[in-house]
Amino acid sequence: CGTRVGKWFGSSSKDNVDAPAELTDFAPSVGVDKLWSLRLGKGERRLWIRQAPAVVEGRVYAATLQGRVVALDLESGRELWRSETGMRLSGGPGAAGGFVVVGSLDGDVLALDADSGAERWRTRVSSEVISRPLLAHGMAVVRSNDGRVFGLDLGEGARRWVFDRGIPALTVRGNASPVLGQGLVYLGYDDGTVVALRVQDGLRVWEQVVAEPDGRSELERMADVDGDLQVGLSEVFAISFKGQMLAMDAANGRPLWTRDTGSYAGLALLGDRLVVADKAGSVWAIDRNSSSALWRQEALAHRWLTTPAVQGDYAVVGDLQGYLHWLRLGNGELAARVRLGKEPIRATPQVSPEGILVAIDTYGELAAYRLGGP
Amino acid sequence: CGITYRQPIYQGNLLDTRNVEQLQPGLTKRQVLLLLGSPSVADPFHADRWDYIASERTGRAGRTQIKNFTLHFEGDTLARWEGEYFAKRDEELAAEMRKFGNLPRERDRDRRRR
Amino acid sequence: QQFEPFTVADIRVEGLQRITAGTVFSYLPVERGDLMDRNRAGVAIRALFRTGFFNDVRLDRQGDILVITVEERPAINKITLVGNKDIKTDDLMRGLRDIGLAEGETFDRLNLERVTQELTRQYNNRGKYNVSIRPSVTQLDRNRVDITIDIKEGKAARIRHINIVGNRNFEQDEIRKGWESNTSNWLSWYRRDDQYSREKLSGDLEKLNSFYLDRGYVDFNVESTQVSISPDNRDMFIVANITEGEVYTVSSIEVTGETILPHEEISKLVFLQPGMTFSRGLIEFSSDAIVNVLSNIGYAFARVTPIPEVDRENRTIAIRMFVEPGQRVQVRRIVFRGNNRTSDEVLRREMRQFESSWYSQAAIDRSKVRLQRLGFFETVDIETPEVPGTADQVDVVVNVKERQSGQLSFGLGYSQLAGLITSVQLSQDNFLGTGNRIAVAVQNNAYSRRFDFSYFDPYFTDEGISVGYNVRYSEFNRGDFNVAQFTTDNGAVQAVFGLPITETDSVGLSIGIDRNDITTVDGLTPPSLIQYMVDTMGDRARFPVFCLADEEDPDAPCVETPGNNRKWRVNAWRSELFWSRDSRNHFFVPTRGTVQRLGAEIALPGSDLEYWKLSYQYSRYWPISRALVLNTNADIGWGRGYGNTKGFDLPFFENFYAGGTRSVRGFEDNTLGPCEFASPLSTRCQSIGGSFKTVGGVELIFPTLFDTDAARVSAFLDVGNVFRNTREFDSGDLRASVGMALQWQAPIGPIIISYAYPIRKKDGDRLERLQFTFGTVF
Amino acid sequence: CGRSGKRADPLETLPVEAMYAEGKRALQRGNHSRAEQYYQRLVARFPYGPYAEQAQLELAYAQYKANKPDDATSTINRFIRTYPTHEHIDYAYYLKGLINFNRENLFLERYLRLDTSLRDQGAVRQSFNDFAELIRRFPESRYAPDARQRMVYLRNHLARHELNVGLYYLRRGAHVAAANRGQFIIENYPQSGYQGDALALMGEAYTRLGEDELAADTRRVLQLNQPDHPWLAGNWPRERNLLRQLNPFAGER
Repeated sequence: CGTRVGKWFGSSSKDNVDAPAELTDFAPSVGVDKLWSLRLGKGERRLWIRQAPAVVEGRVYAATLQGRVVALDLESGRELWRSETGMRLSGGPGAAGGFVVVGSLDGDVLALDADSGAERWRTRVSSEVISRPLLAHGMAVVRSNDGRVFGLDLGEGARRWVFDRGIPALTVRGNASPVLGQGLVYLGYDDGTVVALRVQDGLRVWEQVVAEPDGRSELERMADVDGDLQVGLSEVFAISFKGQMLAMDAANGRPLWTRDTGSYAGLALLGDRLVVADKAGSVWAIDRNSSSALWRQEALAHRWLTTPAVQGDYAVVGDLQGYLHWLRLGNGELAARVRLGKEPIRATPQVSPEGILVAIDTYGELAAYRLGGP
Repeated sequence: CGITYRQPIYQGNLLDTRNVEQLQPGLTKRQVLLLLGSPSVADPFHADRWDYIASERTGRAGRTQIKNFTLHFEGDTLARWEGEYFAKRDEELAAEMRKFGNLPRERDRDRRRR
Repeated sequence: QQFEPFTVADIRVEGLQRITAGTVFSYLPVERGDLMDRNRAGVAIRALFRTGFFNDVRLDRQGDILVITVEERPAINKITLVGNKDIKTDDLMRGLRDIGLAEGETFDRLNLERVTQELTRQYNNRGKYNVSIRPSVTQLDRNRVDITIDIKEGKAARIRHINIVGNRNFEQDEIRKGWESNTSNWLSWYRRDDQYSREKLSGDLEKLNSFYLDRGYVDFNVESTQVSISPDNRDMFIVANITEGEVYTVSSIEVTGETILPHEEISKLVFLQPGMTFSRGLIEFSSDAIVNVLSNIGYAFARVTPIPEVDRENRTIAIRMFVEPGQRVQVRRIVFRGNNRTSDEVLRREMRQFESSWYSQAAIDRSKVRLQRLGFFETVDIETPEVPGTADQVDVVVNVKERQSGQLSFGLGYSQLAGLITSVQLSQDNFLGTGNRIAVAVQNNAYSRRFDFSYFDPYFTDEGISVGYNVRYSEFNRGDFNVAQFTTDNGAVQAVFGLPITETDSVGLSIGIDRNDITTVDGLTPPSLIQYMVDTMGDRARFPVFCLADEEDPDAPCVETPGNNRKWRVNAWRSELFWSRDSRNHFFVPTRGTVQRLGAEIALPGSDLEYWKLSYQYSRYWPISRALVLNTNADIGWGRGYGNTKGFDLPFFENFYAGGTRSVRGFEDNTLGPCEFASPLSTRCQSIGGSFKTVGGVELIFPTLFDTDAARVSAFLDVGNVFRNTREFDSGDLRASVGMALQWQAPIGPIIISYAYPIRKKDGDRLERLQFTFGTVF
Repeated sequence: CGRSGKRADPLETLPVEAMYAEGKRALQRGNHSRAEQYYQRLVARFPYGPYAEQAQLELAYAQYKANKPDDATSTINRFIRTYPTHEHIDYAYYLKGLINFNRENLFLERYLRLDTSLRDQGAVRQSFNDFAELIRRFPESRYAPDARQRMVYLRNHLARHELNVGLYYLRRGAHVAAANRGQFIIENYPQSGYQGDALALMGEAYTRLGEDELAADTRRVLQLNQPDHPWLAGNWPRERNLLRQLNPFAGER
């Protein structure tokens, strides 16, 4: 790919940013077929909200800042319904149990019927919603940018509980979406801690620091846990921007192991290993029990990789030039590379149980891929 | 000549009748200071005497009106006082000063300090 | 290392290199014969550390001798800064010197740490979060070090997203009007408003508060604000979450406390009345008005505190304005600082506040305006510190920063009008700091010679009666001045007197005598001008006389044939009565006030040509917003003959002209108005001006440029023309043009560059879009 | 990192004695900026030994002569802090006073015949305090007598400033202000040569204020201190000569 690296990067040495690694050609060891692709609104551009579509029961639900919510058939990409909300939709959508819930930059929370797209209820929260609402146990757990988490009744949207926690003066842009465990909701916070709440009443069950927010300047003190958490049977895995990765006991938050790897993005979990792309752009696979590194792929250094997704035997990451990369879960080797568009991909690719991967870039280009034969 | 503009020249203190009436012999210098404020003239060679001299030249005539109000002390306590002082005419002075006009107060500095 | 106390017989210092033993002894709180114990040792060590010369100090004992071993800190040999662009090297060096890091100083490793932090903080404040600062210390011989600080500034983080959440009743752009922080836009390269800084944001949040509190939202509250930065440190995101609350109306508002002036008079100053929507702005406006009135008559520390009582049910608010006048204050002394060249009296005579008098805020504010209006100072700041030891006395300290208030140009002055002027021009508004104005000009070039001396003393008497005089001799060939072809040799002596009649107005009288030799050239000078001279002063002999020899008869006397020049000598003694008002608040960059001058000039009876001239100049400055100032101006002139030139218009050499940089821009200088051909053959229609001039204009002045207040950019609309006389006035003939102008008070003199596009013009007008004057032209 | 290519710069290579000699010669020949350059590099390259101390002192003198009052003051302050017991330390305090003493006064007074007591008195006051400190610390220093003399001149300078302002207010009719300015001179500049004028100023102000008793007492004090003062004979203060005012080049003195 050309020497021009992304539209806005001037000569990188002048502005202190390490130049992204050049991509070298290679013989792909797996075929990737594009099922369909389409343009969805103007995309998030430089808002860094990492807004991804929801892939649930053979459908893709997506929301745009221009106010449209759309449902597409996963296989064909055919549009099932669309709804113009007129809101600057930045959070989610989260889809489950016949509901699609989205949040907006103006603090609105809107619930639509999953089949018809008709509005079920709408309410307001105290700040902009830039993470994916979690629908579980008859509740819609919506997190707003000011550190608050709202427990809304999924049926009519009434506010059941609010959990509030302060956040530091300067943080990394982005909020970790709430993740469901056994009756608990786990949230990564901007001051480097993971909080576990009870779904029914928002009671804080435990809280565990992943990375201490210490350092001389505000910039050095940033320890956000913004990337996606991963919840196993009895463990919760989180990674902080400052440079620590932590496995915790799901029930009481006791640390199991820690590791010096930092990332703004989140974790992927499959079988015995976790996959993560760290700040420097190298992709690691880490054994979930012993925290030792199984392999490390450095060919994508400084390409601002997304949180990895797992498709079949491969880990998939998007990068700043719109490329999707497939890495073999076994040894981390580059297996395939496809270009979605020319603009950066920041949202985590979503993979359906049937193995169809859906990715979107920051200019609204949406596409679905399926792994072909070996 | 009458048409030349003469800027108003004020000198000395503005004594308040209510305070002057509270003067009584035996007051200490500190108590007098609280009532009338610092005297405009405290002559170095007359430590036992405070002069509240006030003068005023307004209008075009250019005549200066002078009023001397003198306090005499024995040691630190007030003995007697005599002379006259300009009667209270705050409204008139306020009107006169309004002709000069005021500059807007620095807004941000005040607020940030509060 | 414990040691029992002992008396010190002798003291020995080891490890000294640069510092002398004497120096150590002078700082050491211990002498021979003192009792030395544990805490005295601690005190001694701390004292030596505080000198900053030593890295390490140890006290030992050898018998009764106190041995002090010190390790001197190295001295700094050379400091080099690499890679700094945004902050200049000498600014950084000064910053380092303040922290104690300078060549020749002792080097302390702790300082280096503080330097890195300080520089990072300075760059972070400029939004450069990617900065990397790596100081390196290289050891040299003789316990010296070289320090190199390698700075990589990186790109400044730009604000990409500002979001106000919870605004139901107003749109975001309306709320964010006037904010200093903004998302990147096409003006950001100039205003740098997309560069994040904490001060700017806190200022903007204060504006957000005022926006709502000024519209009645008493319960308005900024719940929380979040500032976040993208992982690559390049984009900033600001989110402010607010709760508007409800609109409150004023149920009652009354003034309480000691109001000194009658209660009704003070209550009149409250602009907020029951029933109106609550507005903090109006509350502050009212309390300022009350504080002003009180501080104008001595109460310098007056304070007005609004005490609200909120009734949440029916959303009303009752306010008590509690007035505390405080002590009546006297001004003891007035001191001026910074007037290195200007004499104390020049400043003191502008003061309206006197020493040993009661304090008046209005007098002090008026004095500041008068000092600014002198044009001698860049800045005038007045402080009123309390006099220590007294409760009711303050001093007035006036800090001024002097400005180069004169222009001294030798030899070179250029204006398109006069071509290259070789001239010596000295004009000094504050000559030798005496406040008097001196202007001397010796000038000669292609078409004119000129000598001009003028002196003006604004305070001939202490009350402000001004006296001035000027002497002028000049020879002008008006032809090359875009004006009709004739030459005037003019000598004049004039005296001027001015008399203030109010704080801002003054009237004046000038008397003077002058002689004007007018020379016309038949065939070159328009006939109507020659006719005017003939009709009013009779004909004159033609000259020069040629004597043409007759070729055929060489010895016959030559035939005299007169040339075509004629000359008239016009003696006059004239006087002018004028009234002027100047209430501008600043000399160079006024934002408020008017300046106008009405003059009636008359060539007194007995002059060769008797005529009168009326002139009125008007210019008013309106502050539109914090940065924009609108100026409206007009220049009207009218004159006629009387007595021996009754029935005639103004003599042509006294005519008004229009067009050019000082009147209607976009047209060549002096080319507007009636014109006439010198002879049927000539091609150029010579403009002869007129006796009735109407010029006006509107100018929008933009915020100051190049952050000096001496440069201003403005957009203007000029309208105007000159007419033979009032009868021939026709508004259809008025010319107009719009354009932009740059006015810069350069050290060598004012430079005015304007580009104008004529929008109302007639064919035959001589257009000139780009015009400039450089250096003062008299 | 030697500078190859360019001829070795003498400032960086000369030994300490040669550096000092070069600086001294430049100073004596009056080339102050060259002297400043050499002394500065000497102090930086050889911060130890007698040369460094002497160079630092002469550096301050060179900067003073090169009319860089601010640099000279910071250099001399550093010298006093680093070598408080130097044998010429009294000269250092004396030089500190000189720097402010000559800050642009001479040029204005001698060439333009302007009265510098009419202008900002900041430098004058600073110089007065510096000389006072010299006399307090080193009463027997050989610079003390000259310092005392300069202090007398400076005190008169400050007193004349007060008197000028007082006379202005007397002329304007602000008599109370005039009297207080007179009193300020008497209380703050007792040894200045303007005691007589100050008393006359107060006396005249009291007279015009109708305070006859105060005026009489002041007259008596003046009678004792300066019997020949013109006010006693009734012709003080002198009327301003209006014609002289019309001539702009008449100067103020």
